[in-house]
Amino acid sequence: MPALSGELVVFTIASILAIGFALAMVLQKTPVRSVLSLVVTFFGLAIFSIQLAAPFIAVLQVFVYAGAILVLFLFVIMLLNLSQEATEEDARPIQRRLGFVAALALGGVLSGAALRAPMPKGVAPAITPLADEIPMIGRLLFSDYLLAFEALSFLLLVAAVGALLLSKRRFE
Amino acid sequence: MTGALPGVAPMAVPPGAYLVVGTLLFAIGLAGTLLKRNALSIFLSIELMMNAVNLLFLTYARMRGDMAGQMIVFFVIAIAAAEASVGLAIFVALFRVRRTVDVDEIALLKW
Amino acid sequence: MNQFWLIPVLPLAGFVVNGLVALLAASGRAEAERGQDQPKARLPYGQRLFHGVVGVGSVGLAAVLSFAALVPYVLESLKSPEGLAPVVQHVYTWMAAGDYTVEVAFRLDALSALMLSFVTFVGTLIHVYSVGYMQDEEGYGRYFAYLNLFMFAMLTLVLADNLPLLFVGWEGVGLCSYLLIGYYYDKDFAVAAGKKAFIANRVGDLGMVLGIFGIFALFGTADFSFVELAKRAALAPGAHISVYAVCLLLFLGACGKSAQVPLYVWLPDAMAGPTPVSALIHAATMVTAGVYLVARCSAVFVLAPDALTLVAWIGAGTAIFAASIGLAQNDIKKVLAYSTVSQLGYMFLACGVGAFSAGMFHVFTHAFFKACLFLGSGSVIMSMHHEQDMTKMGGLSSRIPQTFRTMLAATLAIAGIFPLAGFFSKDAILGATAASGHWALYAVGLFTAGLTAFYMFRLVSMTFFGKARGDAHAHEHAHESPATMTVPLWILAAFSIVAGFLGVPAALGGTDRIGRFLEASVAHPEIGEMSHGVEIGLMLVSLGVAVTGLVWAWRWYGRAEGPPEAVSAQASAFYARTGALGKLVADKWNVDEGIEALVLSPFRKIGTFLWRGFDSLVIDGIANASAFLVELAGDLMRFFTTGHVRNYALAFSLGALVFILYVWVR
Amino acid sequence: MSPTLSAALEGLGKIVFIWGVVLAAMLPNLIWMERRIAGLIQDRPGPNRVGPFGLFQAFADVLKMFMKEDVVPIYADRLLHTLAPFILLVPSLAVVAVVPFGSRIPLFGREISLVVADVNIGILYVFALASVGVYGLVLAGWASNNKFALMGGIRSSAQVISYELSMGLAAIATLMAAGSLRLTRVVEYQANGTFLGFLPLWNCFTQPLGCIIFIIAAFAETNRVPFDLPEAEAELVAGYHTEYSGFRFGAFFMAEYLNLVASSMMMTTLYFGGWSFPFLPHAGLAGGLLSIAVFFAKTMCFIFLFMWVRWTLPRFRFDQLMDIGWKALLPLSLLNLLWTGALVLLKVI
Repeated sequence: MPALSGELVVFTIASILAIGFALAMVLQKTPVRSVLSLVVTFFGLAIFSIQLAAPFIAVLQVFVYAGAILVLFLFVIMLLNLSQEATEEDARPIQRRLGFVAALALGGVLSGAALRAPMPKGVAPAITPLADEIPMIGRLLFSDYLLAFEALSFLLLVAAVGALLLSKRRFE
Repeated sequence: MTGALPGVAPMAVPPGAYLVVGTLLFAIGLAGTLLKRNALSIFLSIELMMNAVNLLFLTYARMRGDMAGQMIVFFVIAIAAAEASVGLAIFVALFRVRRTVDVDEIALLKW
Repeated sequence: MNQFWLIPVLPLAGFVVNGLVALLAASGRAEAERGQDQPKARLPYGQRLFHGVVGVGSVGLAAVLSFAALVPYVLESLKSPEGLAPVVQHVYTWMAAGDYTVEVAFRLDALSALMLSFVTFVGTLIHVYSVGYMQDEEGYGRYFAYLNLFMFAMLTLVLADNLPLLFVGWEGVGLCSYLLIGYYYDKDFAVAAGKKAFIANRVGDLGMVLGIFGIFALFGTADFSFVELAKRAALAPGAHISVYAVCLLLFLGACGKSAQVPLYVWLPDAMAGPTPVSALIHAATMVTAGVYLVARCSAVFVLAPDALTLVAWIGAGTAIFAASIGLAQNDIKKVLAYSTVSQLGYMFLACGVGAFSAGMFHVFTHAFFKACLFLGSGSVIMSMHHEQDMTKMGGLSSRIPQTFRTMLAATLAIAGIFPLAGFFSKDAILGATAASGHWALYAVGLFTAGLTAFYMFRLVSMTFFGKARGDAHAHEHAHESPATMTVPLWILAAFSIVAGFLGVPAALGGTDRIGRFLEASVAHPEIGEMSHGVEIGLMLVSLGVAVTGLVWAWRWYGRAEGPPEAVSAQASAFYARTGALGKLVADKWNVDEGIEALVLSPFRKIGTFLWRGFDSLVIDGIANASAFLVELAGDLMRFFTTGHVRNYALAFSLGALVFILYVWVR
Repeated sequence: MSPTLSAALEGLGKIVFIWGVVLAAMLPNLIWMERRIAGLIQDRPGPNRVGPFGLFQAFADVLKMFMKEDVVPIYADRLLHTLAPFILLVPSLAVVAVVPFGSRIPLFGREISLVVADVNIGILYVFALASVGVYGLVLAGWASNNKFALMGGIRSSAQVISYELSMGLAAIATLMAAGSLRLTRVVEYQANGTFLGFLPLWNCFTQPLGCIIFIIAAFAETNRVPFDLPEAEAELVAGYHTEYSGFRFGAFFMAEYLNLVASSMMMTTLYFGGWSFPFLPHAGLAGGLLSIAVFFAKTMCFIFLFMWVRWTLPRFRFDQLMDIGWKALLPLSLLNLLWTGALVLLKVI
């Protein structure tokens, strides 16, 4: 058993937050509240990221996910004025039961698999000193991952154009 | 936490704990995807699943002392942004036509 | 002058210029005439002048160059008793495969010099003739482009130093032949005739290609150096092919190109092209390529006497067969076409009995008088406003006297009347046949000579003598052709008369210069000796046969006259006198029908079977069955295809679950 | 004193100092200041009764708000309605933590860096928090269950997302110049060096375009005039805080001024050399204290600019706002990026 350290405490709190609000996200009937729950979950995930020596990713997660994507969700939800989920009975109750079972089973199987996978023994090798992480990411992006990076920029451009076209009202 | 270099220090939290939290979040997201009927909620659940996977990537990157995991997460986040913008635009367009985003009412895959 | 690679390149340049200008002009014209009902057939004078100058100029220049090259060569060659060594000029390496290279190389030796002389000369004359003959045609530029391309290919064929390059020219002339036969591409029969020529030639070309491979297998090279090897009978060690087979394959190629039985069927139909084309390609030059090939490979043929005998019999058979068909044709060009086939048969007969130089001599003389005849017929046709049926002609001698006189000279030449060109060359063949001891072949040749005289004089009689039949109006308006047409006629007629003096045999006090000249290039196996007395006797006999034929034709047709109603009587005169055999002859021995019945119809039946039986039932059955299976599967899958995205997601995750479990358990 | 304890004490001291200054010293005075400036511009006295020059007016206002009834509409989402103002408060307060408000001062034998948290991802951290701040407005708008409030919320979300982009792209140019995301590095870079031989190497001189874009975007991010469409009293009553009153309305009020302070601090830090000033020393105790003074003086200048603009310019229409954001600022910020890149590449800066 690892010693009870500050890091472990932070981890525990963050995981309770993340899982709790993730559950809340699913159980909420109101889309806006779902989004807000997810925001909290993402903050928990950002804390994990910092703990896993990835502060850049943590900030990115908050910046992009919480700050942009979920705000976009909120915007759309409010634009469409969606308040409540449909209440009438599911046409196929089997979907509900099977879906529940599948999610449960997949979660169990995956955690089992993750836990049973061989763990590295001893101290994990250092990634990099914290101060050098961002230049390193920059260098990697423009060397080893250059192709992916360029493809990504193209994808973003296409997505922007696509989103614009899709949401444009067509005047006939 | 200034001054602490988490990358150098041994992991105080066993990596398995991160993995379990990640898979649990994934399962919750999956449940949401399968059980929700509002398209936007389903979309949110998918985002949760992606982030759960991101957590796994980061954990493995930390375990292996390798930057590749972080790079993948970087790309996943960027792609998620693209996906969200297009997906939401689709929902907006869909809503204009059908006045609903209940996926059971827009069973357009069967025609 | 030894830069003779320029000789084929000049017409090629002419082709490029003419072709491009014609294309541009045609597209421009199409633009200008959009919306007009009647496209103007005749090109503007400027364009015609341009195409004429480029077309005639390029070929004429090539002719000048070739004579500048070959005259010194010939003179030099005649002085030395052994003849000159060939002059070979390498242009560049075409392909290199291991040790073996194929060069683009041109060769001037006795054989190619002879071919070169009349190809460029007659070619130039026919180009000049075409300037007048084609003046009303819309495709004037296209015509000259094709004709120049043909000259390029023919000169490549003639000058090539190896069989692959020769084959390039061989296929090139075939292509141009096809293009020019189908010149009137808006007429079905011309298109069909073009295709027929193309396909018949493919059959021969298959043999040709295999023959080239065979030569390579036999001698290890396809350069014409193999001729020297063949003279020493130096076969490559380990050649797995018999000389006999190679000779037969090459001869198959020659048969295709030179229209021998059984591949001759395309040549008469080839008359669908413009008449100068018939004169140049289908009489004077291209069709003699087969003879040239056999003469070129004569040393190889000598190694396989059985093959030579076959060549002789095919030649003789073709000669009499085609001549017999020619007897009853009413289309003026058809008569000449069958005559060409028949004369080509003579040439192969000469080659077959070993008198290759006699065969080439006949090629040479034939080029002049047959070109003259064709051009003359073109002049007649033009004056009769594109009427080709001889039964509707008659009495034209006074209307178009120049054409009449030149054609008469050429007719006498082809009939073998002393001392015109045909007499010497034909008699060289008949003499050699007799000397070789093949008396049956001699008899066939002699009889054919009589037939030749008959059908040729029949042609002249029906066209020029008697009174006008057919359309009186057309007859009245018949007019002599322009100078661009008559001048070539006169020149060709003159050569028809004098060309024979190049080969006056020893028996008549000559020295057979052409024979000696060709000795350096072609094989000359021992044929057998005849005393001069016997030779002169044989000449008198053949002369007598020819005169008999002439007189007979005069008696049947010479005074045939009468009003238009007499046309049918005129046409049926032949049947009336020859009965069932005549009918058969007039129907061209039903060869086309026979080919239809024996070759094409079975093919069609097989094709129909494959279509109805195999394709429709088996292939379509398989396709339909798989479609049915897919439909069945689709019906099955429809149950799962709810259209609800959540169902799919569920199925997807269940599948993932199963997959992960499988990976884990395994 | 053990190093850990002294470090903890140092951190605590800095936290107390900066938030004390911001919350206790600046905020109340800002309210007074704004009203006085409004008076100045509109040619009237402004508040001048409570205390000397009306300085205590702010306390009177706050007292009034606390006394008022705290109304929550009956169909509102009670939880979110309560939460929204505080969600808005947190990011601005957190931003202050990474701003270097002075150089270093030697104190008690320690060299103290005058920043609460010198994180290596400083600029990103600021933007991450700024982007989260919008939740307060959006939720306030949505939770009120009022169509004007909702409109305000929708407007603010669209507006903030749009301008965040240009703002971020402009700020990226500054970190390109400094070669670090660390805000202390950005300030030190500007403090040490000259541009064209006579100007301080402040980013406002090297990239004037980026500076202007950042300032405009900051106006939009803080929902200040001329970008105050989410409240737009002429169209939406009071926008997102239509249904707020009393204490919670006061929280919104406070948040607005906090945002003002935070934005001004960021402008100072990123573009105007932070705590540095030409010819003024910033080493040693005296220099350190002087640098603090310089920093807050600059910040106050920008706060004044905000107020000056507020009482001078009219409001944009929403389509104009979107046009400016997407069609003008975004391309211009890319241009600025190119410009700065060229400068860096040519070693001019």
